[in-house]
Amino acid sequence: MSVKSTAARRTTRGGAKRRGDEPGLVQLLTPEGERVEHSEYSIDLTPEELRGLYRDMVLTRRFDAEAITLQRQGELGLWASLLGQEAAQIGSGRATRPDDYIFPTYREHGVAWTRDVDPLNLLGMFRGVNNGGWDPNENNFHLYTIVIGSQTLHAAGYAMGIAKDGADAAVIAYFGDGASSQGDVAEAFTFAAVYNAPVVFFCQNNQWAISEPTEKQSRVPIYQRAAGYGFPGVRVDGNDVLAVLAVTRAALEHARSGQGPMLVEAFTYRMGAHTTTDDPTRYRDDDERVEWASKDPIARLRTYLDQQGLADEDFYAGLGTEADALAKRVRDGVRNMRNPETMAIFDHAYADGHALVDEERAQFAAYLDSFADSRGEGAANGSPTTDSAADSAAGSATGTATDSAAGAGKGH
Amino acid sequence: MSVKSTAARRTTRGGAKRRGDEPGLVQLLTPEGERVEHSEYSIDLTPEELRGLYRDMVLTRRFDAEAITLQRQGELGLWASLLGQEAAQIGSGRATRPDDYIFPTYREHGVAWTRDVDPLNLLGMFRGVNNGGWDPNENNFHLYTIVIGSQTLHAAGYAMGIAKDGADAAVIAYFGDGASSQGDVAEAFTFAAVYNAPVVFFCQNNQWAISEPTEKQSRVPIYQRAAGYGFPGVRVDGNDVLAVLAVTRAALEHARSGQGPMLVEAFTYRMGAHTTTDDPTRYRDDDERVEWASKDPIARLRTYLDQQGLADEDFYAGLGTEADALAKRVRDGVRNMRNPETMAIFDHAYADGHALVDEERAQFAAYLDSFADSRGEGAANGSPTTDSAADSAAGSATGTATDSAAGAGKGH
Amino acid sequence: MSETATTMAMSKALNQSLRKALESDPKVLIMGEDVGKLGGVFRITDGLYKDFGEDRVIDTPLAESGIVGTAIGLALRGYRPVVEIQFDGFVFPAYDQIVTQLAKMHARALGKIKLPVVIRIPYGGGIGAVEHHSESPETLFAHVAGLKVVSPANPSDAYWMLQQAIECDDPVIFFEPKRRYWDKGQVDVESVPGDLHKAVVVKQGADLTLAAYGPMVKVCLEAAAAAANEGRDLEVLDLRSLSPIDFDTIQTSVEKTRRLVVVHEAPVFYGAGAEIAARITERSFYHLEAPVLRVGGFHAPYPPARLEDEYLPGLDRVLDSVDRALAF
Amino acid sequence: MSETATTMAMSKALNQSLRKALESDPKVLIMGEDVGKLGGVFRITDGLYKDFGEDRVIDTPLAESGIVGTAIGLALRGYRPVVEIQFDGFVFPAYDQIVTQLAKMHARALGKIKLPVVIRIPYGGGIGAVEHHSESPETLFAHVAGLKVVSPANPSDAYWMLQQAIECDDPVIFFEPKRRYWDKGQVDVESVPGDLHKAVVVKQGADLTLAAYGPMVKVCLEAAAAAANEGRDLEVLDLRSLSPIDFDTIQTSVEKTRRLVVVHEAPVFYGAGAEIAARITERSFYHLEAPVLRVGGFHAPYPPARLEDEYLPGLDRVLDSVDRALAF
Ligand SMILES: Cc1ncc(C[n+]2csc(CCOP(=O)(O)OP(=O)(O)O)c2C)c(N)n1
Ligand SMILES: Cc1ncc(C[n+]2csc(CCOP(=O)(O)OP(=O)(O)O)c2C)c(N)n1
Ligand SMILES: [Mg+2]
Ligand SMILES: [Mg+2]
Repeated sequence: MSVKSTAARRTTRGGAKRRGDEPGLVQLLTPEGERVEHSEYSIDLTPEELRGLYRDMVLTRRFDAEAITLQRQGELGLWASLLGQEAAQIGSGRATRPDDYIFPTYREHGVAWTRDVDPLNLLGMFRGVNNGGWDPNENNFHLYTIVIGSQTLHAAGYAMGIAKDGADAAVIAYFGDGASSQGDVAEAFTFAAVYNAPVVFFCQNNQWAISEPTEKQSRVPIYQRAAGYGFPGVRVDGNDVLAVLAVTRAALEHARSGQGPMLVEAFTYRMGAHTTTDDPTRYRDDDERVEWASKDPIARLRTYLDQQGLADEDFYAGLGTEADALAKRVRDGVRNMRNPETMAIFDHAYADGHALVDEERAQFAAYLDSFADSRGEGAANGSPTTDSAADSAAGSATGTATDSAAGAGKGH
Repeated sequence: MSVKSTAARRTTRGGAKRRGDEPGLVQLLTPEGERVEHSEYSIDLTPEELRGLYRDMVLTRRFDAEAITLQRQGELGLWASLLGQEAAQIGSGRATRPDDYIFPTYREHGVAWTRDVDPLNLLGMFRGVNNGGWDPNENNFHLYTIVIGSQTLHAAGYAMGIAKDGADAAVIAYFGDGASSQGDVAEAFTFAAVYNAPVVFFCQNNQWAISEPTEKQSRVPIYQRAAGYGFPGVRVDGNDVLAVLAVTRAALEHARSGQGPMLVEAFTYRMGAHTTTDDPTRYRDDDERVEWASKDPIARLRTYLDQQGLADEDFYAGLGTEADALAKRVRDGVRNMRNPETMAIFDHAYADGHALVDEERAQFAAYLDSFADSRGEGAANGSPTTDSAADSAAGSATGTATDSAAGAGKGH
Repeated sequence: MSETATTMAMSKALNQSLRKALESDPKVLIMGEDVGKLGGVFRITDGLYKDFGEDRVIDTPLAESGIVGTAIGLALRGYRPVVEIQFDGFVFPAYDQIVTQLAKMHARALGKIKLPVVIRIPYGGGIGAVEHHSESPETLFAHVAGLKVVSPANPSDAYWMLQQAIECDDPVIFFEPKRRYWDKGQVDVESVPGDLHKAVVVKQGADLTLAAYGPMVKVCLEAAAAAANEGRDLEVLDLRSLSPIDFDTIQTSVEKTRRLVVVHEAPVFYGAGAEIAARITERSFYHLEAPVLRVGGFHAPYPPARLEDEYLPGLDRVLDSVDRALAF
Repeated sequence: MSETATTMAMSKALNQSLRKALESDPKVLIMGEDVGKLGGVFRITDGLYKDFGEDRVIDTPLAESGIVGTAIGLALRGYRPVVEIQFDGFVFPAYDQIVTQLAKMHARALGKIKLPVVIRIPYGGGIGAVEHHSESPETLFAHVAGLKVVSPANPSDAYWMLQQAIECDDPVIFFEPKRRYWDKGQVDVESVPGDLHKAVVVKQGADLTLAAYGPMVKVCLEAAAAAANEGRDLEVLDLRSLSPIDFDTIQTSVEKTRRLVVVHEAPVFYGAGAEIAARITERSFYHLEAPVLRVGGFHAPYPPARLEDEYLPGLDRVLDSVDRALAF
């Protein structure tokens, strides 16, 4: 390999260069809603399937919007919006089979939707009533992972287990462009390659890791990293739900058929803030967002549906009603979400018990009981009986941060 | 990028496939001692320079052999032999300038030689009198790093500093094929690429990480990893000192001239055990070693020198004498290496002092002093006066491990 | 103080301290995720990127081991990197580089090289955050020789202790009590600071000593005020440093009050309170009227935000321990 | 015991225990660097690769975070991975996966998934090794909720505690005292083992309690024998488990002997002795005639091999502390 032939070139940033027609970017539906063909990846969907994808994206976006509102209203402590990434998530999620296993980050609300995970389950950790808490095995959808990159190794290990079992399922590990820098992700590539594990590494390159553009993580497109680990990488238009579906299906099939891992980079854009505590005006031009708005994943599918006459007003109206119902269910569900019992602090620290946890639980219970009768002035500030404490905790989870910097601290 | 075009193929193991004429393997001197040309890398050395490289390799090998002997004699606790890797180390080391900075693993005795590091300095940690201890800034040769991969990040950071200073020096980070799996190495690639740092990542692929062949680390050649991080990678015949010198020079020049990092994979072979405690008969065929013996880096240069008439008997005789003298100096030096004073335990834990260290030092000194007079029976076993304790420590550093498994524990 | 002192929040004091360090020593660098244009998720580095540029204020790839590992390399080249770890729970990918390399390299080189690296970590709970954003891992660093570990409790200490940490030739893990970032206090940028590792008596008292650091100093002061209403005169110590610990100051206090309660957010089990209890009991065995008691986190993962007010040691739990200590 | 008991070295006992686990549960896997053909650098997995194949005994890439991270994934798939970390000093690259994921995932899932992963770590000094091969990082794990931490001191415990660790549904950090690998003892593979986390009185005594675990139990027994010559009757406890700690057994002993010395190789500062001293002093305040004393490593990086005999707590340092405790 010669120096010159592989000499690195910095990727060029800026709107004009980032078009779907870049070499290597798989696209089946242009931003203008035009259906195009690709030499390697093709798809043939029924009108019903196409409407299904549209419905998924619309409902996911509506759910996401509702969550943002709930956060503004103080019902959630934080929210990580997927706005703009609906196609990447719905397309890849819909490519999975029930026996596949998904390892998400904290932003895969659309993928969760395709796995029939109750949206309310996703909100618990953002409200602060749990740290996840759904049963991953119910929908083969693992808990959200906040520490960047960690889940890629869990996915590789899970896939090693599938191979050991002789099963033909596959695994998807979601991660971000920022995550691509973590050593754990590189190690996951290595393990998956060496054991030929059936795992698809699915990078949603939304071009930002909080305030850092992708250039801070890599000077070449991320999909190219796979080749150096001995497996294929492909870049797909992440705002094109058809292309994402086709490419992810192929990647999963590649994994299932014993060919080992594959890396899919879905090139997309984070339309909103990193999370509700973030303020992107501090670090990025709004022009960029505006330009990406013209590549909206939902709008382009709608254009296509309309141009092809695949959906009528009834469909859209019905979907609107459904979205409203979903939003209401989420709103009501969150508002009625009960705070955990105080003593839940001690639950599940261990599966098989731990003497110290038992001791601390008993001591704390006795301590709390001591307030049942009297404590005098000392107890004035925030008497820790279960109910009132729960209320004050609720306050703290949503209300204590009074200025923007305080808000910024709530989780990244 | 299509699935098929990048589909991974397992590298084929086994003698016949591992020839220097593999595509992508840079070679300037064949195993048979024949001088060949390469389209990208060339070198033109004076007879004196060629003899110098030969001398470097011979003396390095002799030093290494002496260290093995000293370990067998109980003078060293452990030794990591470089046998077979002389060309990779001398070739790359001789490509450096004094103002370049080197970050070695624990096996770079040949590189140390090219940096004028006193060989005795390298032996301190293997004898157990220190954990390194030379001044890295004296020869721009950092301490040996035992934790696999860590030093690649130090090298990337140091190189970032060079770039900040506007200096035109470069850095070399040595690491092994096994190390290529560590997340730290991947992160070093990322940092070096993103900051365009002048660092050459020099992987000595000696095909083994203790008992694990390179297939346990990667299913494609390691030099290919660089491209996915946006910088060039090249594989060189690691037993060909001319090719290693040429390629490393080019890589350092690439770095110095502001083009950023480069990865060099020197394809070589660990002729000996991993360390003196290792027993390779448990995991590898001796055939492999025998085959690689025919590619010996020193023999091939000797053949070339002889065929070209570039060195005479005087030269070889003189070199023999020099090697004997070196061996004697090393032997005597090691035997006379003093054990550290007991209280050195507390030295250098901190640069600016630490109250607890002071307190513990004083308490321990008082405790040791208490033995000066009397202690009765309790002191019978191993009275900790400085001298006798030092002797018993020496015993433990070299003699307590009585069976092979015990020996195996001394350091990997 | 007075003339040159101004009132500011701890976040601002830290920001000013970093600015001062960047101004006074060209070798000082700021490194971390989002420390550039964004100014860090807590805005501690606000404005520094703008004024000192990307060569001094470095947005890094998202890789904590890489950040600390390259900071070590930069320190070897003569720089003084000040690293920001975004949240307590995200320091662990860098743990190997910190304990295996950063902490030990000076000793490994028999003193011939120095590693003046500061690692700033916003730590502790009380801000209603999601998982990994509220932990108190300080003893995991304090146990490791070669590191110094400090934590300011107020804006003035935040300013000065950070200055001193940056000037120190040893690696310093600098724990910032994130829920105190917005608390205000007087900062005199002209005064001469005391020893970085000295504990301070922040309230004199006769009946019992409360020892705390970082976020819990405020809670202890409040507890002392509440106890005063009950006629109890508590002394409050701000430990400020966890490695080394200023045992002399604690001992002096305890030999006066004869009772000690140590308070921290971190789990009690193997927490800092254990070390303090053990050592002070050894030093002052005959002076103690009660065992040293500890108030802190439980041996369970940090709970979700809705439970943290009950999980975190507050006024009542401190006072309960005071009662228990006084009952001995 | 008797009939079914045989004499074997601890290394052999561990090997037999792993073999037994592989035989009895097809979900048990062995993972690590060089655990395959080589049988591990200490030969603990000797012969297992040959007999169980590469699907059960897995030579991994050289990446500790990857090993533990994929072990987590395998556990999620229903496997019971037993991970070998080659030496104590090499566990830190995996520290993030251990404390952030492995320790917390069960709680994160509100109990809905289990993480039965064992991490075997040969630890401690005394074998004349180079840097990073002699450390005692146990409290860095014991402080973390969600992990269990144990360490056998003899071949029988090595065999049985490893069986129990593998059967446990929680992650267990299993510290093997490498310098005791070659010490022999009776192992009865048919007997019914006691509680994994219970401390054991290995020598009865009346005058003072020595509490230790792993490599130091032997030193304490030797110290007790030496002290007996001086007419001192020491009780020796083998703690066996550091999370949880069996405080009840320690308390019972201390309330009999009224004096306690805790001994470990790990640095005293923030070491296990601190937690034991603090809690036992609280529990048995009125019974103690002397403060709980601690013998252990100094607050300095583990020294080079030629100094380790002086660095490591030996007979004399233990007896010195016994003297000091008895002098109170
Ligand atoms: C190890 C670690 N470091 C830092 C953080 C804080 N953090 C949360 S999200 C984030 C950016 C992630 O960027 P990317 O991987 O691109 O995913 P995205 O948020 O864009 O979906 C950071 C730095 C974290 N969660 N984990
Ligand atoms: C983090 C870490 N894990 C494990 C080890 C133990 N170990 C020492 S050398 C070695 C193999 C290294 O192989 P490679 O990188 O190929 O270098 P080589 O020894 O072949 O030169 C291992 C596993 C270590 N030193 N550090
Ligand atoms: Mg992103
Ligand atoms: Mg190797």
